Amino acid sequence: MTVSTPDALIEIVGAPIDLTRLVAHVQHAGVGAVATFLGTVRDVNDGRNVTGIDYEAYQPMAEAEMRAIAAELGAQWEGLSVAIVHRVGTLGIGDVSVAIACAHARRAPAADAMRTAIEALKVRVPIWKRERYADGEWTWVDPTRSSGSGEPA
Amino acid sequence: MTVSTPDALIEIVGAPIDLTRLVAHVQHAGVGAVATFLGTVRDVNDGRNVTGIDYEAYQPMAEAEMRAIAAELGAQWEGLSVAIVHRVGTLGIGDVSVAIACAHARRAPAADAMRTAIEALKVRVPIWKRERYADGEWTWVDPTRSSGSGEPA
Amino acid sequence: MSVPVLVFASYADAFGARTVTVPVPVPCTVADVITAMRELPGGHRLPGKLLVAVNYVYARPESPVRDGDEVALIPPVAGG
Amino acid sequence: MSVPVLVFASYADAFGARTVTVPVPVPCTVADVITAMRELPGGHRLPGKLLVAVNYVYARPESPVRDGDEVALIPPVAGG
Repeated sequence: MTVSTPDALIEIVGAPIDLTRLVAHVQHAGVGAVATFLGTVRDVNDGRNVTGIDYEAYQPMAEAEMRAIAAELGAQWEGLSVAIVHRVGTLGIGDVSVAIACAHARRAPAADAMRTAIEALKVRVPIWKRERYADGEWTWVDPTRSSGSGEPA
Repeated sequence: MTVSTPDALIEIVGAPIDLTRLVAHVQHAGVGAVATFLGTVRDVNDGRNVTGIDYEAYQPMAEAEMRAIAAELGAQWEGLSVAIVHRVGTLGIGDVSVAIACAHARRAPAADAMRTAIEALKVRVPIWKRERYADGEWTWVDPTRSSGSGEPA
Repeated sequence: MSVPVLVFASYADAFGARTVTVPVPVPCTVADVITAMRELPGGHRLPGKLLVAVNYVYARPESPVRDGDEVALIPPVAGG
Repeated sequence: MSVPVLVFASYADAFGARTVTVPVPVPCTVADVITAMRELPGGHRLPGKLLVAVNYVYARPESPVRDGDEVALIPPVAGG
């Protein structure tokens, strides 16, 4: 029998993110598709060599916004289950900054919800990142200022 | 420094699929986004209670087609890395039948490639499934025959 | 002369085997192989439209089949 | 009277603190708080357009700020 959809898993964490925990959370017997997204720290941004990123969150509001995003997704796709976990603190190249998992009976809602979730997270969840560069400089990333040479992942 | 894109991981396997292995395969220092898809066996399809699915593949051709899909994705999105693993044999409810991971510097190519991969897999990779139902019946699933009440995940 | 043809899923059920020995002279075409298969026991259970692969690549009805080619009848795929 | 305002990221750098005590009588509006903040040391480094949250919800300039509300200045977000 199809079990009821689990509540969203929403977390800001200070430790490495375990994708399998998100997948396990959203899965149940009625799920036929799980779409996930991982944001990872890459070594080059805007043509500069990145050595690491410090993430900072306004934690209670960030979790509230992530919860709101999950609720809106659930209203748009009935039966959707959602997990969104964002890491804060100092991350190195290859570290996972955010993980999203969306599960549904069918693949289109799972994939579309995953995509909608990451786009929404990037515009409304109060989290910031300071990129550190190989030359010793650093800057708070401001996606509202276009750089011409690239954009965040 | 951004390392070169890894070759695609393409496999038909008879054992449970480990998503973390696919993610690890596609990840490298230049990756900013990893989009993954899991197909899972769900308990209801077309309104019938499913107890399990037997997957069968024409293995050499299935791997060749998956490899061709990965090559086409790589041609469309430069720098994309791809992993596609499909399981065969008898699967129970919740078991993962297919896993796809697509990684790129940016999120849009990763997500679009993942979606393109699962759609392509479902129309051209020679793999078949026999659904077993709670009433003891079974049937080979034929997506070209519309059922009216649903479609595969 | 004959061509061994791999069959899968519902087609394997139709023929009661995973490989069907199709009595047809080679070289021939994919269409020739299909026509011959429909005459075999179980062949009437095949659908009107058939997909064939030769050497792991989807083939057309007019595609050639030569001695030693791996020919396979591909039912509607349902992976994922 | 004053309102404590949480600041983050580049705004925290601007003020050299994570909480700024803004001298403004409450109740007031979000716009009143912003106006007062621009007069504080470091306030000139704030951009022309500012986003404010009151009690964890994005607020408008005319939104009220009451005693005990949690007010936060939200720099352009960059999560993910």
